[in-house]
Amino acid sequence: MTDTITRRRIEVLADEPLMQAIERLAATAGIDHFTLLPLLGGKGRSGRWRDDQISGATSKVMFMAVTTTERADHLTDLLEPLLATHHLIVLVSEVEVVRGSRFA
Amino acid sequence: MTDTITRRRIEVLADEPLMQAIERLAATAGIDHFTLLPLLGGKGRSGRWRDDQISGATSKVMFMAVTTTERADHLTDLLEPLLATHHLIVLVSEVEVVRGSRFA
Amino acid sequence: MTDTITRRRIEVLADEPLMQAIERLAATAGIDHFTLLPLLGGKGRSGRWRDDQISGATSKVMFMAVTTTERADHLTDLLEPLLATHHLIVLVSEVEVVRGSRFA
Amino acid sequence: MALDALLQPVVLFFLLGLLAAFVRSDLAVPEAVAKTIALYLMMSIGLRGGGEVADSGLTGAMLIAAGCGLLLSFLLPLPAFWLLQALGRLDRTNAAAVAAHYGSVSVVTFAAGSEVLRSIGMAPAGFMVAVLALMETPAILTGLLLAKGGRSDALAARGGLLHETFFNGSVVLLVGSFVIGMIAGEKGFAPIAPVFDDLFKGMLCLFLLDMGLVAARRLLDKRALTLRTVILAIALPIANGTVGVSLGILGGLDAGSAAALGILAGSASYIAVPAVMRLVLPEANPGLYLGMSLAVTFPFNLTLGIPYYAWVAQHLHKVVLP
Amino acid sequence: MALDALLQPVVLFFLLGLLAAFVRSDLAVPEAVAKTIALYLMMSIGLRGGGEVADSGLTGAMLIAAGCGLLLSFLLPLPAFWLLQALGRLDRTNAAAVAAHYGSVSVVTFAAGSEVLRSIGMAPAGFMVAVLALMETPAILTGLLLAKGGRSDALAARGGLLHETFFNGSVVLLVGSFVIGMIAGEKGFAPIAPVFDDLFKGMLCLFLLDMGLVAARRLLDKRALTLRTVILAIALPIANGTVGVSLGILGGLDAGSAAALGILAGSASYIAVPAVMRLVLPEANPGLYLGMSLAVTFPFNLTLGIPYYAWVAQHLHKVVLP
Amino acid sequence: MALDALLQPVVLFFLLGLLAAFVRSDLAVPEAVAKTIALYLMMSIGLRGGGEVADSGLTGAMLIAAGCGLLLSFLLPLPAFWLLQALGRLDRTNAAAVAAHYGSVSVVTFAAGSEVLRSIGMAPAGFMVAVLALMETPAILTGLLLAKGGRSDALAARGGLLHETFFNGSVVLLVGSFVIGMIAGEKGFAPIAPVFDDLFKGMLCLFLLDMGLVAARRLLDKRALTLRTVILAIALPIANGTVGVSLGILGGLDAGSAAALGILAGSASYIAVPAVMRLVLPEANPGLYLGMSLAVTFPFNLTLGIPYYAWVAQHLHKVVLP
Ligand SMILES: Nc1ncnc2c1ncn2[C@@H]1O[C@H](COP(=O)(O)O)[C@@H](O)[C@H]1O
Ligand SMILES: Nc1ncnc2c1ncn2[C@@H]1O[C@H](COP(=O)(O)O)[C@@H](O)[C@H]1O
Ligand SMILES: Nc1ncnc2c1ncn2[C@@H]1O[C@H](COP(=O)(O)O)[C@@H](O)[C@H]1O
Ligand code: NA
Ligand code: NA
Ligand code: NA
Repeated sequence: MTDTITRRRIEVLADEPLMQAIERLAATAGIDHFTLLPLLGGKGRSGRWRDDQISGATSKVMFMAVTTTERADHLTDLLEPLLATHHLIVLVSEVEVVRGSRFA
Repeated sequence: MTDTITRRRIEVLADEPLMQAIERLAATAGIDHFTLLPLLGGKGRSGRWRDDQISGATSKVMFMAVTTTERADHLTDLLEPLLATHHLIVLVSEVEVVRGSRFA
Repeated sequence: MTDTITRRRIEVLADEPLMQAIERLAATAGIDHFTLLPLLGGKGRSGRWRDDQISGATSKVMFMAVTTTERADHLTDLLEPLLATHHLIVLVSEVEVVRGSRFA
Repeated sequence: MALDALLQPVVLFFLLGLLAAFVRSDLAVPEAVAKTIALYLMMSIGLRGGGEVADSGLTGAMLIAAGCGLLLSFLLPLPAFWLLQALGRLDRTNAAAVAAHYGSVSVVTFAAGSEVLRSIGMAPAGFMVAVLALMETPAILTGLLLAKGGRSDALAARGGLLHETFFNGSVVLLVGSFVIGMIAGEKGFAPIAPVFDDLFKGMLCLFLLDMGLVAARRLLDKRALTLRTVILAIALPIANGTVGVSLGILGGLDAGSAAALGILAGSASYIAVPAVMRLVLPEANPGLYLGMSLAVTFPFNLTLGIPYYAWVAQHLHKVVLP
Repeated sequence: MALDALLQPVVLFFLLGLLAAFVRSDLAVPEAVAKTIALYLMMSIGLRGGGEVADSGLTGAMLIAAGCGLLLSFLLPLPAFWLLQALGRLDRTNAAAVAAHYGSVSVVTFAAGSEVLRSIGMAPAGFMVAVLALMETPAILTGLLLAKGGRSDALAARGGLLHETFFNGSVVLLVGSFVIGMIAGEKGFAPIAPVFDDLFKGMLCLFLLDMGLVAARRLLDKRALTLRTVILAIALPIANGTVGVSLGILGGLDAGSAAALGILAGSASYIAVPAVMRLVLPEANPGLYLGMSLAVTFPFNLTLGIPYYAWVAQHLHKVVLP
Repeated sequence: MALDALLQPVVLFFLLGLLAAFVRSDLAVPEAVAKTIALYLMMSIGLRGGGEVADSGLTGAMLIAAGCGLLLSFLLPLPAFWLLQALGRLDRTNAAAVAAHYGSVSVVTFAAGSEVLRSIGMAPAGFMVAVLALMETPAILTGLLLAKGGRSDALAARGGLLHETFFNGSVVLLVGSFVIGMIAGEKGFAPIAPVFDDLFKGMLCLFLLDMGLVAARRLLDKRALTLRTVILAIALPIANGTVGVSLGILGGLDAGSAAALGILAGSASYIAVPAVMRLVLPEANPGLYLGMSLAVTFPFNLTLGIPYYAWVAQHLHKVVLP
């Protein structure tokens, strides 16, 4: 049986223009590896958005990284003060990975 | 350390033409905030689908909402009678969110 | 209340040209039903990638299947020897599904 | 004539698409582009039709054609529904869903057919574009009545069935472009003609390449079709098309417009109707109705159907008006 | 003239888009295509402007127009900022963000306006494209100063605000195409003219159809606008546009170029500026600034503003240079 | 001549793309559109080549060119493999993967090169398009043999290596369009010429803008290249291209077709081959082979390589056939 190890999956939903900044914050928290997922639309406190907008300014992207609890917590701490002002959503969940060592 | 709170992530995979109806069902269950994710293709009991189809009728979208257990259960109950006829898939998992209050 | 049952969500992140092969490996493990999700970009040990590349060769896709623990383990075992050479990422997590029987 | 029609690049690219998918090539036209070309084709058809009507003014033939079109779209699902149950062995719901597709129309079949008719000197009147738009929706209503005698689904009601049906994107764009074409007239159309006129056939090639890929992949991926349904997917367009042409000739339309009416009657929807059906008749099998309309009837019409409808129109026209 | 401008296909397709969204049709132009058409429009505008400058050589008028443009973009946000707080009842941050949008420019308004001016014999000079590029950025800097007197946000600093502002995709493409147009000259442009010249108006139709859909959906989806902000979204372009035209005439520009300067001054950004604002003034409400610029000011300019600026330019020109 | 070639809009847009990416602008061409333009370019090249062959009929030169092309594609990877190990210090697998890329061809280099040759009165024969299609695949087989002497990977076998190689989308579309061009002839091509002929150069500009962006971002993102591999990425096209031109001249081809053969030999694949390599030689580093072919060899060929191959062809032709 293949060995698996438990890690944290941290997901940050944010506006596309903010993504580069979030990648750098993640690097500060020691999270160098990540994946970006496209989103189609949604609805939140600031209303409905769709990605078929002329201005890409309000289209959103999902940042996803699998990492250790410490680093996930660190990134969460770094993002916390921005949640309200920047309309971010941060989700953290458990995930098992094969070859845990690479998901430092 | 940032405070987190546990919520339910409910995901509904459905045909694109059904999405508007699912958004309204979710609102009935008290779920007003959600995100839609694109999908590329897949395979189920009704065979293979790809999103490079001329007719968008069979392309699929993922509805995702983070909410309380009660509301997730409520939406699950509302969707249950449609699962077989409308070929929906409903997935529920645990997720930790920062600033739990907004994920009512 | 609707009955739910716990299953495994297995996610495999891989290069687009490998997807057909991964679908076949999954079938070998008894996993016939799956969904493919698009990805926008990311960063790993082999550097940054973006999907706005001329050559689709390095764009990546997420394979996602909800299945039993046995089958998920079986697929993990099949993928394990390929992880290093083929730059795959395999994530496994818990998910509750309605009408568990269809997610054999 | 049939061979000539078959050897046009438009048809050859469709065949290339079929072939590429059958040898399991990874050739694919990105979805965003295919959708845009579909929009482009509707804008172009609408603008050019409207422009012609602006030139010719409103005529009696126009009203007759519109009446025939509405009648066909409302009524053609009825015999189809019966045949699909009796010979096709489909259940009530699936038979109704398929019947709605065959009562409605295919924009691309009309586009390709118009080009063929034009190339053999049988150009249909510009107002046939309005008939095309009129014929998209009524068949859906008939199909729904056949399926459940008016009962409405909880989810469908929420999803706004009426909007999906009447304000369907393709109907809105077709009608809107037609009206814009009428308002703009020849002078207003001139500056946009390089896009909406000159590029038309080339764009059709690209679209048909994709149609070929999608039709063949659908046949390979889903095995929802039986020999009986395949035969009906060829018999229905022949029957409906012949009825359409005849009605047009009897109504006094010119041979080209009657042929176009036949093409519309013989064609089956694969964009507007499936989207509504997924919402209101979710129990119906999309593999079945898309398989029949997209993977059998469309290729049949593109290659053999169109020349056949033109041929019928020419001969009936001579018989009726010698 | 206003009615003539309103009945052009370009404007009619915009209205069709608005209408389709208001009846909640599912009509949509795929995002990838809309983005590409935006790139195409900028390439085409840049190439043609650069080509004209290559023909005419550098002139004094060019420097005057550039100076006026820079001045307008830097200073127009100031009165706007004050009005938005005083009359619009916006807080400091939102007023600054909106003011930046109105100081900057809209490429598509310029494109549509140039076509209208050309059609009435008031073609603006080629160098106005360079002015368009120059006017995109300064207003952003003024807006940021107004918002926080130079304080910088932690996240914005990381995100590379300066790059977003100066090497913004649309500025780079516009300037780059302008330079390529200058280098290539008439002879180099000829082989690519079928794409970058002949297709221009048709592509604009497709883009404006999408703009109509997006503008109307934005109005329906988000209710960020008040009566006061709607009125300002019409008053600001009128005021800014009048100032722009006047400055151009006083500076000695020909009537067409002065009208184009008015169009630029009166237009509001909805692509470049919002992207920067999301990064550096995230507290500002995008529903507000996109609602005002995209859903109110853009339609106003496209239908009434452009003819108005042209009218002012014609009359002022007669007065000043009788 | 070289400078002239460098100042064409097609090349200038490539340089603009490079520049935009180097200043880290957010300019980007959506992937769906870039993929479609690639399809368009192949359809256009195929149709026009096939049309010319339909006009000229089958000739002996055609067979010679086809033979030379196959030979080059099969054999050029051998010296490259050796050089990449000896001088480039690559391991066996990476050397084989890179060698396959240099034996195969780049459609866009061929397209840009043909335009340059045409503009200087050295238009290559239409059948060179067929040679282009023939040369895509053989090098892949040689590369695989070099890498593992025929051993097959478990995953690759499942993934259907043979299909990926032989029914690769670009090969199917190129060959298919070529055949359609032959069947359609001049008369069939006329109605689609506004798309597949007139728009060609403009579309190439848009595509090369994207190539520039992608090539530069690749250089910035991944630091897989060493000085040695960069030098080889310039030396290999020069060597291969010179061999290609010489073989063509010796085989009796006209100077234009020989130059085109040199362009094919000197170009390196960055679409078809990488996709196969990810599947069958996953251990090979894509940063390396895409970096070399896309970010070094392509820009080199576009700017200096093409004029050089043309120059060699002209001079050799005079020497051999004085
Ligand atoms: N509870 C939720 N579940 C899923 N997505 C959410 C939720 N709340 C917000 N979002 C997403 O985050 C975006 C921004 O949220 P907000 O800042 O509340 O407008 C929304 O448009 C949604 O796409
Ligand atoms: N077990 C599963 N895991 C992941 N996706 C699934 C699963 N079952 C079904 N799906 C997705 O749901 C779609 C519809 O399923 P079905 O109704 O079974 O055809 C499929 O095409 C897949 O994309
Ligand atoms: N820890 C991680 N979290 C999320 N995505 C990852 C992670 N590691 C790798 N990836 C994704 O997997 C791709 C390939 O990884 P690698 O083989 O390490 O280059 C990366 O480009 C990312 O998109
Ligand atoms: Na029909
Ligand atoms: Na302005
Ligand atoms: Na080569």
